Amino acid sequence: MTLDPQLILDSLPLIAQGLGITLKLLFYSSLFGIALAVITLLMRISGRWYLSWPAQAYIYFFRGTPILVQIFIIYYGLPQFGFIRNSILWPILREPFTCCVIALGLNSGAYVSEILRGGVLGVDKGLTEAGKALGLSSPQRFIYITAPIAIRLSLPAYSNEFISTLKATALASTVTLMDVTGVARTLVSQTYAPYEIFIAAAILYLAFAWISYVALAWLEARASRYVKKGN
Amino acid sequence: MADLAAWGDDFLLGTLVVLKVFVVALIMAVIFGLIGAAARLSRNRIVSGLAKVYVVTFRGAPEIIILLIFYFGIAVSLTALVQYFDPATKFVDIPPFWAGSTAIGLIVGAYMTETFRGAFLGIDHGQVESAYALGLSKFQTFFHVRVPQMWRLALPNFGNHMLSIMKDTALISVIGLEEITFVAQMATSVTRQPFTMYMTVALIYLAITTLITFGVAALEKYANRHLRGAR
Amino acid sequence: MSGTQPVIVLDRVCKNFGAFRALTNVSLSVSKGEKLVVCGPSGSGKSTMIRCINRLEEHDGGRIIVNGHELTKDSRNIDAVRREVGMVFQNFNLFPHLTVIKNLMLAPRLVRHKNKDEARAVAMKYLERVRIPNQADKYPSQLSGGQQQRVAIARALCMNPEIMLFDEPTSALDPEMIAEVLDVMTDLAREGMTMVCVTHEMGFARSVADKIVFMDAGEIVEAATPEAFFTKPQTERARQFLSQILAH
Amino acid sequence: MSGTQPVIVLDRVCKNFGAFRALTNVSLSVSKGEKLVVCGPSGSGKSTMIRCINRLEEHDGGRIIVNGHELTKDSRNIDAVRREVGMVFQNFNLFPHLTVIKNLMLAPRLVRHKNKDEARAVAMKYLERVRIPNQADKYPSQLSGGQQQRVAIARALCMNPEIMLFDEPTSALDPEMIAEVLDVMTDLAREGMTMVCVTHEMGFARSVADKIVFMDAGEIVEAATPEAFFTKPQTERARQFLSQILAH
Amino acid sequence: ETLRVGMECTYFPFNYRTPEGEMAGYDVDVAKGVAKIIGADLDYVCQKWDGMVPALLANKFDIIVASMSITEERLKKMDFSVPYRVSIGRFLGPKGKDLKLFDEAGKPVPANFDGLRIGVERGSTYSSWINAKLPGATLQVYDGNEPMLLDLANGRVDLAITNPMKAYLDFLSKPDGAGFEFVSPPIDEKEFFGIGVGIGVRKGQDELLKRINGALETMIKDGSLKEYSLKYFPFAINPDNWQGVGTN
Ligand SMILES: Nc1ncnc2c1ncn2[C@@H]1O[C@H](COP(=O)(O)OP(=O)(O)OP(=O)(O)O)[C@@H](O)[C@H]1O
Ligand SMILES: Nc1ncnc2c1ncn2[C@@H]1O[C@H](COP(=O)(O)OP(=O)(O)OP(=O)(O)O)[C@@H](O)[C@H]1O
Ligand SMILES: [Mg+2]
Ligand SMILES: [Mg+2]
Repeated sequence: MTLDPQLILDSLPLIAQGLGITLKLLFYSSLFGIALAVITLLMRISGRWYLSWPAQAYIYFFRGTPILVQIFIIYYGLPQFGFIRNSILWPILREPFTCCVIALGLNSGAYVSEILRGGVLGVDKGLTEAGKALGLSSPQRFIYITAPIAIRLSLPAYSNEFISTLKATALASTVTLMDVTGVARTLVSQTYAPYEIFIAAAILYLAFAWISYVALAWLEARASRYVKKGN
Repeated sequence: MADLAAWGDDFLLGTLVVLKVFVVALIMAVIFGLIGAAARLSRNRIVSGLAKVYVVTFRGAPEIIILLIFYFGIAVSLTALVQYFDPATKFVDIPPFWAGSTAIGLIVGAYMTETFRGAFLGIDHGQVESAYALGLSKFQTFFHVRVPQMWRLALPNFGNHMLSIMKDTALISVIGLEEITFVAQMATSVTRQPFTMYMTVALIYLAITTLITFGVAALEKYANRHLRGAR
Repeated sequence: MSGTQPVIVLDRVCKNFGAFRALTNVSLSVSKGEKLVVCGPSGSGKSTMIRCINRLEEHDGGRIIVNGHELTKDSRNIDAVRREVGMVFQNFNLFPHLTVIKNLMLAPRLVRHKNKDEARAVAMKYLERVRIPNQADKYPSQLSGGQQQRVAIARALCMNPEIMLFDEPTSALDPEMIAEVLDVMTDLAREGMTMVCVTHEMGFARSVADKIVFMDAGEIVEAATPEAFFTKPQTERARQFLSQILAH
Repeated sequence: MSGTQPVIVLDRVCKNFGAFRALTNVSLSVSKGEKLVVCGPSGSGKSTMIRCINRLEEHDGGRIIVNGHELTKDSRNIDAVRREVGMVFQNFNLFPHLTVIKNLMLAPRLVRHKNKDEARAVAMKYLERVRIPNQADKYPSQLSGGQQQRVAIARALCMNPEIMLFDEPTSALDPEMIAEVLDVMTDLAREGMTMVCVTHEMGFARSVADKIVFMDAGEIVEAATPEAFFTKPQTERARQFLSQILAH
Repeated sequence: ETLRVGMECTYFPFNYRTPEGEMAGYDVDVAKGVAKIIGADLDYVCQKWDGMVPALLANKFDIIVASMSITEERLKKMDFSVPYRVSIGRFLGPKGKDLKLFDEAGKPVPANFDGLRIGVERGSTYSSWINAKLPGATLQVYDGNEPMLLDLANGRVDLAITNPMKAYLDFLSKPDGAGFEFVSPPIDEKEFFGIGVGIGVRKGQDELLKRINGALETMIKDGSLKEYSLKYFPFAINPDNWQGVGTN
């Protein structure tokens, strides 16, 4: 019983069948996460306690608990209540895919919100003052000055978070989704060759993480054009 | 709630398991992190290359896949290895506790590697030179000048890694260690109250992560005491 | 060149930061076209005073009237004042993510609702005035400090302000660059712009200022013409300060 | 006050950084009690030379002999030299995690194996000498730059060095603080310490130095008494340099 | 001698844990009975279903007593004891919908399964059967039986296929399952469901297997197995006298 490299190669195309779901999960939950992050960021910097407190509570809960447990609460936990099964949300919560997107998005939103806040705090106060002195309104200052700079400052941390979300999609297999990990686990249950098949899955994830990393580094370099001395 | 009460002692035992895994994984992560950082900073290309591969792999592959590879695979490899020396051996086994703790330790150790490396490089080289100029040996400089400053720089990230370890313990339920997420699964199969059970798990985690956060904040305050009242 | 109608009036202005009193009963009036230079030791409240004039800080007591608008919590007055007052900071504060020309066009487009072509034409006009029209498409980080500060001055001028405030515009610059920026400021002064300028460049003050105000510990200690101030300062504190500054 | 027996000898010292030659055949000798000031334009190799003297850089050619020990790869010699040579850096380089007194006590305890009380007594003695005994329990970050540099001098003195090296000790300081530090250095010079000092403070050089060495492009271009150097520099390069320095 | 027994620990009423922390269920009773006869102690290891066989092969435990059917597929990798209970599957669905899933002869009508979502356990015999017989159905794969029944009750899947004895006791006879019924005859095609449920051991453990088989035969003969099944079900489920539960 040792490692069979041929089996790793053979199982790669089989496992890759789950790539579609993994990528879809990643795409939708990242989008959802960013949207949530922006909303909670605005709530937090609004200066109004009744907006800022719920945002902080949300961030606190989702950063303080394991993502697996969050998935279980949303997928298995919520239907414990009849009113949820009878509500108009049920068609959404009924689907494991959307449940996963919701859980992953809520989780990533909490982290991204903190990342963006770090970016906003990193914008030199002098720049907003210059905006004020030029007569720009507060929304104008946020949109044209603070936001673009904060986004650039947030990109390195965001690329880490993006890869975390990619890795977290692997937990979708625990709620019936046939993503890369789900397919791999099913294959294992048929072939009884966990070592080779999980290594093949890991290779697939690593390759995709690497591609994401390179893409985000490129984006970062593009967004940072203006920082470099070009003379 | 009555159902929950019946499972109270199981949750308590599960919490103890979580804490045990946490402590063991933390110790391992620090060890792997220090070794990794030393290797990354090594002038030997092969050593630093290997360390880099370690970091990329364990940060890029999903935790659950690594855990499964460890649980199923390492025993197989170890057995083959040991049989090579001692053909009489039938099996070498790694119980889920050790497989899980080691996997988490290795995963978070990869993150710690980068943190420690950054902290090491973050110390102003002038500090080291002035220690040499005062006649301190390399060894004395390391322990009296570098380390005391290093841990202050590493601490904020280190706190985040501790939280990651804590939350990763939930994954061990997938390989059947009876920690709180697994207790909740067992309890759900009897009580049919998934929300109650998983929410309990979430709140236990939230309590522990809150404690860790406060602990790290206190440590940070202590480590930064020399910057208080700085001008 | 100084007129008579006052465009900036400070009347017993006070400003606290928590328990710390940064300005105490500062009274001042600047007429149209007048050039006022403010000097004083570090921490004496010069920046605080100048920042109160376009309400980057809110004063706690007294009154500030700029071009007929009194500065109160009323945001319409604040907007009106900011539209008429340009400001140049010590650290330039150019928007790093925008090219030079876009830095100059941003406020005219958003605040004055100019269209792209108008805004660009105005921007190019002022870039020529500060003598760097050929840097229009660079990013601020690609310019020298002196060039950056000249862009900052042009950016303020693009809003066609009645009044310009300068807060130590040359103190972050290397000696060669100081001259570039002072030249541009001297030009502006000659053209009759109303200016309030915090600076320690005493040569500039002597040749350009109509009045010099010396502050210490949040108060105006002396206000005099440059000749009077440099040749026979009235207070011991001013004498000390001058001897230090000129010793360099 | 300068003796005759040489305590530092550099003999045709060369130093390369990769392909770049930072020092070329630098020869120099400093007698006991002598005060040597090194000046020259930026990048001329002043720091590199002074850092070679206590082997923070390894020289590639020539010989360096300090207090009778030749600097080679032999670490015993290096340790001996470092114990006898104190160094003060431009950026102070105090240990930020230790209080002032602990900064001073660290090396005597670890290197000279003094016990706590002895080390503390010595530390307090030198803190008084640099006139800040009352700052003993503060952290470096709570001190002004001038105070920090004086602590750095005291820290070096605590090891009882025969020789002190200074690498632009005042160039990171504000004008008022420069005076504090130069005062302490002048005291030290009066007491007969052997000093090698990279500085552009020409007033200090004139009043304290026994000899001035002018470097350019990794070579010693002139070595002369202060009078000779300031009144009739021999080379065009030195003349240029002096005119720039003194113009400020 | 201690035997480590792999089971799911969440497969009520075959193997599960009580809130008191005791292991209980039919499988557990069988395991205990065997252990008693062969004179071994038991250690329970809880393992998710999809990893059951790999875990056995990786020596996570010595035997599987987890309601595992003896199939051709599995026999390639491991050995089984004689069956200790029957192995069949049966579909569950909402009451009162005549979906015409099976014809008179008890054969499935694949067309009528099209578009239906069917819950199965990962790596179970049932999933192999559906894959072979009902290509048009959508499979939803669970890590355990319990979440699958939860989702059937919640309406996330239209049908679920599982062990009818378990379904009857754990679901249909409880309030949760009130709206559900068996919607198929029992399916027991040997090709997929095997000849029954047995105790799994690694290949090459012939000695152990022989002892286990001996114990099981004794227990069938002396009626212990029947006694165990009557503890949980109103009928016997051991191979000796299978009565066909739920044939309505
Ligand atoms: N936001 C603030 N919060 C608290 N104190 C402040 C703040 N801004 C300024 N101060 C204090 O108010 C005093 C006046 O500051 P101000 O910046 O106006 O001085 P300044 O004359 O411009 O000095 P400099 O020449 O150093 O720029 C200082 O003691 C400063 O510490
Ligand atoms: N570690 C190094 N690696 C490569 N080049 C170096 C290194 N240290 C110094 N140099 C180069 O050696 C030359 C001399 O440097 P050095 O620091 O001795 O000059 P300096 O006279 O002290 O200048 P300054 O007045 O700016 O401190 C410079 O051109 C510098 O770039
Ligand atoms: Mg100021
Ligand atoms: Mg230097």
